Amino acid sequence: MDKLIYLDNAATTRTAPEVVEAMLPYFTENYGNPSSVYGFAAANKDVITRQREIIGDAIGAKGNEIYFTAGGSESDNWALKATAEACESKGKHIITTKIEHHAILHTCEYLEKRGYEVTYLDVDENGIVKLDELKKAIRPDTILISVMYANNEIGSIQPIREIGEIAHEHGILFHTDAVQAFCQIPIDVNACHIDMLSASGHKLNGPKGIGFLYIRTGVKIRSFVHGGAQERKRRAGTENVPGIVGLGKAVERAVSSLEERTGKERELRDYLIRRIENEIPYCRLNGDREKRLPNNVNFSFQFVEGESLLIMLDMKGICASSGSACTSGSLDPSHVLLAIGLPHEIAHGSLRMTLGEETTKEDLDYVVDSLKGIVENLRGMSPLYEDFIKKQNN
Amino acid sequence: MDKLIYLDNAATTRTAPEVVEAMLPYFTENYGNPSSVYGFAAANKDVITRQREIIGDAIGAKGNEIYFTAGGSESDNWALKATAEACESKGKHIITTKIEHHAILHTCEYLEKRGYEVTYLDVDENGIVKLDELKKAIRPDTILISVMYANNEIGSIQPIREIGEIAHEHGILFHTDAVQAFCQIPIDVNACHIDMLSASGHKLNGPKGIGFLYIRTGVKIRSFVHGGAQERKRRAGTENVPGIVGLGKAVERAVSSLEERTGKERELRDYLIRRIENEIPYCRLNGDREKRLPNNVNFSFQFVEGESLLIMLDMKGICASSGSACTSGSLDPSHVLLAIGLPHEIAHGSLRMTLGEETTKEDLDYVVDSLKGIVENLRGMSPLYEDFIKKQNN
Amino acid sequence: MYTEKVMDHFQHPRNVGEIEDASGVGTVGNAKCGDIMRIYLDIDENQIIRDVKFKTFGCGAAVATSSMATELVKGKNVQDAMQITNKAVMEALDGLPPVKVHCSLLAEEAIHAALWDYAEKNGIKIEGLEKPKSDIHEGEEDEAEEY
Amino acid sequence: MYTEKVMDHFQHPRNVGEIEDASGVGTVGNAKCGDIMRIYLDIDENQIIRDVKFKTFGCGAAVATSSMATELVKGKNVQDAMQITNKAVMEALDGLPPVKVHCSLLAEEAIHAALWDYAEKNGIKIEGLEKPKSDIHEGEEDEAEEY
Ligand SMILES: Cc1ncc(COP(=O)(O)O)c(C=O)c1O
Ligand SMILES: Cc1ncc(COP(=O)(O)O)c(C=O)c1O
Repeated sequence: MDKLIYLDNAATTRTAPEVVEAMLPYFTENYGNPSSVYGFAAANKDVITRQREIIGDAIGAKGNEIYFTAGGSESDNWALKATAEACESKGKHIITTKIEHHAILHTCEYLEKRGYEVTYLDVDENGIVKLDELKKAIRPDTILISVMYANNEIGSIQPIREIGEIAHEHGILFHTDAVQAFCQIPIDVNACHIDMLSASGHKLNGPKGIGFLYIRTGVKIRSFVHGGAQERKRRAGTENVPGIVGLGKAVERAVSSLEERTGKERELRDYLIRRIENEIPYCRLNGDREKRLPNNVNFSFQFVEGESLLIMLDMKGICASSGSACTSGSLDPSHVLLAIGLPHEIAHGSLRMTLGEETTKEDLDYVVDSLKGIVENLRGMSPLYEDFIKKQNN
Repeated sequence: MDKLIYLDNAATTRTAPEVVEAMLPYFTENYGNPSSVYGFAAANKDVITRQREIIGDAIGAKGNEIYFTAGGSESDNWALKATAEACESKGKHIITTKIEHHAILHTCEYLEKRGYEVTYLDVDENGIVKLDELKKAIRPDTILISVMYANNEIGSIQPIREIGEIAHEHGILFHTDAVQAFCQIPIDVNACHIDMLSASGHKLNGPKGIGFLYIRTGVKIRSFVHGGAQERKRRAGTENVPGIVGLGKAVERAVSSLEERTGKERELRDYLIRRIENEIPYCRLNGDREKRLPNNVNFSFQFVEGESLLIMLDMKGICASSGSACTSGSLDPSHVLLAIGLPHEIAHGSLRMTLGEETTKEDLDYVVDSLKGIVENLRGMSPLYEDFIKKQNN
Repeated sequence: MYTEKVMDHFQHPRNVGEIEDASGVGTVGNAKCGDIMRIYLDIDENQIIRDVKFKTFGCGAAVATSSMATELVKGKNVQDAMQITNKAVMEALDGLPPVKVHCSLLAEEAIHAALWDYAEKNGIKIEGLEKPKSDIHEGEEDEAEEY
Repeated sequence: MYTEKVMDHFQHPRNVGEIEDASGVGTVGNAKCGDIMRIYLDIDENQIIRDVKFKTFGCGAAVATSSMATELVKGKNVQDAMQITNKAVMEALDGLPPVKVHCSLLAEEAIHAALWDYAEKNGIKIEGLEKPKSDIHEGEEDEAEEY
């Protein structure tokens, strides 16, 4: 394939060459185990500490509140399962939302099987959690509130500061899955009363297989991976030094470019939204128009099925997704689109395009032009469209 | 530091340049999420499948029995915790040994707190599990036997085939932590009736932050990380594609060089043992002389403390370890050395040197020469040695 | 994930369209599961399928199996068309990913539904043909392993 | 992990050795925990520490703190030597890693034990000096956070 327009940055991103560059020495030269005594390897301990500080700075946390994991899913599992265990004497009720990533939802289902009760909050038609419902859901035995910072499918940004305040007032731990939000919007764990925060390297031009969980000092949470004394005894396993260095570098890059990069993305995002709304009939923007990740565009095209759309786009060199990357292969339409009230057939016809730092206006012009033809073509073979037109003509 | 003689390959290894080479395209070029629909990314699914097959082949397993994890510790945690959960209706008794890695031991302690019972088998003075004790420990409610393939500190290789047969006869699941053995000695999961096997990439000149758990088809084990449908729904999280490719490459390399490489290592190992035994008084080889990893040398030097020894060696450019890398910083002497019956002060004076593919005879000559001086020097300032000499002179 | 044949039939679907005053029309599937197939048959007095058209809302496999199914039945008589199973469609496409097998079942079912419509309209009985289920997914089990 | 000062004292320990017929000898620590320190004092009739030697079995920090402690007490009178705390030893070494703080306590204790021995032998009493615990680690708590 010659042309490649990558609009799936919410699924994963290209690792930036500078990030790879930064990692390289830690494979073949400074490969020592940071737990070792001799200087050659022990130096890696300091290297890791430095990355912790870079990352802590990015969210207003201290370096020693950052615990490295293998990615967002592990961070989410850790936050939920280990908090549940640590707090079980206080209660067994957890509050989350209907639009969380599966790493949260399936972990909650698991906890339900283990005797916990979970309240899944509804969202409004723009995919925003309703604060009054949250307040109503709180019970004396509520031990944890977990609400994602921003949604991975429709990009809606949640009222995290308000949620944090509510949690704080009630003395309930607050976790947020910031896998999509981190390095896309500024985050301050103190202002938002966040006790735990999950993030993943590969969503921000960092490497795959590395992420972190922020744990506020004083939060009592168990280990998830037991063993060696790494990560202040909270997460065992020889440190993934190159991965950690790559993550640190990626965060450093992303933080320094945040304003400019997301400013540009927001402009391109709105340009894409405008052109699609103007030029393709029977479409619907999913997610909140304002409280939206700078790089997220999500549309439903009536009478058209998402996977067909994706394959057709692929044939034009355009990479996009329909719902979450993780759910492809599944028959069910996205739980997020259903949660915002879309009927099934509309939910099936959704297209997510997530811009990246390399996306240009020319790319998007090409995308819109291609998309127009493809949607028309697919509607031409859609029995739903046939019925719709016939009904209109009657 | 100019000279660097790296004799800590059991702690971690240098990632081979070919391995890094193989990984590189997956950072900046083929960076797609394997779960995505479009060809650019979906191709990575096949790439992963290929690595699974390479790895499966290395242990006589099928590719789809290999599940990627973030490393040995996660694999161990998964195998134990998720088996415990899946089998809790059958029973809550687990058998392991006193010389396991902390990733097993601390997980067992965790399970004990959650209501499981664990039997920790003794080993003989060479660090080999006693089969008759194993047989005696089996109860009707025993659900899992977990015995490491080879020990990380003293290199002793366990009678895995016999243990597998015993487990199999009793219909008990058998897990082995092969983090040290994998790619050092040939492994056949079928001949040994192994149901689950843990391994870690960075111990075999592969990258850090990647490992796998082999799970025999049909073994019912829960997920450890819940979320997306990756790894046949058993381990969520966007796949660490570069890591997986690096692991595959490392295994391919290690398997093809196994015989020659370990033959050479064995020779060098025995040369090093011989010279130390001949030239340094009051020393003791720890671990079995025959049933021993090809690259492991572990000595106790009486009247000398391990950390001092390590720092002195470090100053000569020699990297080694005293007990397990993970336990450094701890005051307790290695649980493995205590388990083989060493008194505390002898256990404190242990030195592990683990050879690698790049180790030469010249390196070892330099090491022995340095070691002789260092041990002499440290003994010169040891009150224990002073007492010993005075006693002898009386 | 798809074979070349599937991709070919998806990119260049055969027999897309409608037939006015068709001898039989069948629509199966449902929007909830994301696939709906409609088959139009033009059957002559010798019970030969003279022409066939389809419209499909669904994934790549749904489109490709519809297209292949129309190719397989075209020119056959009604009894021979009955023999065309989802297996035959899959084989003709060089296979489908396991999660997409239901699409081939849907194609088989769509043909049957159109034949049933034809049979009803003409008051004839076709050997082995049963009344189509209104929803192809009805009664199907979730095959996904759950851990 | 160690400061330059610690490394210097570890690599070039001051006052290693024994003193025959020392005025006082103290041995503290135990092999279980991996560190034993022995201090020899040569004290003159004016209670001035004329010479001091040590032997240590232990980690880098144990050797360095012993070495530094001997430097600090040498030439001092017995009362001034009593004022030398583990803090002073640590400060003189530009600090120790948290897990190694116990080594500095051990050094303080070793000096005290040698002074006690001297006091006992000579039937005198040193202000503020208590009988040394036989095991420095006795009563110490495991500070490691457990999760
Ligand atoms: C026997 C054994 N098991 C488990 C582990 C843990 O592996 P990792 O550090 O890659 O998680 C190690 C190495 O540290 C080991 O030697
Ligand atoms: C919101 C959210 N949470 C969690 C995850 C899981 O992250 P990872 O795949 O890195 O484990 C993702 C991405 O897939 C995500 O978008």
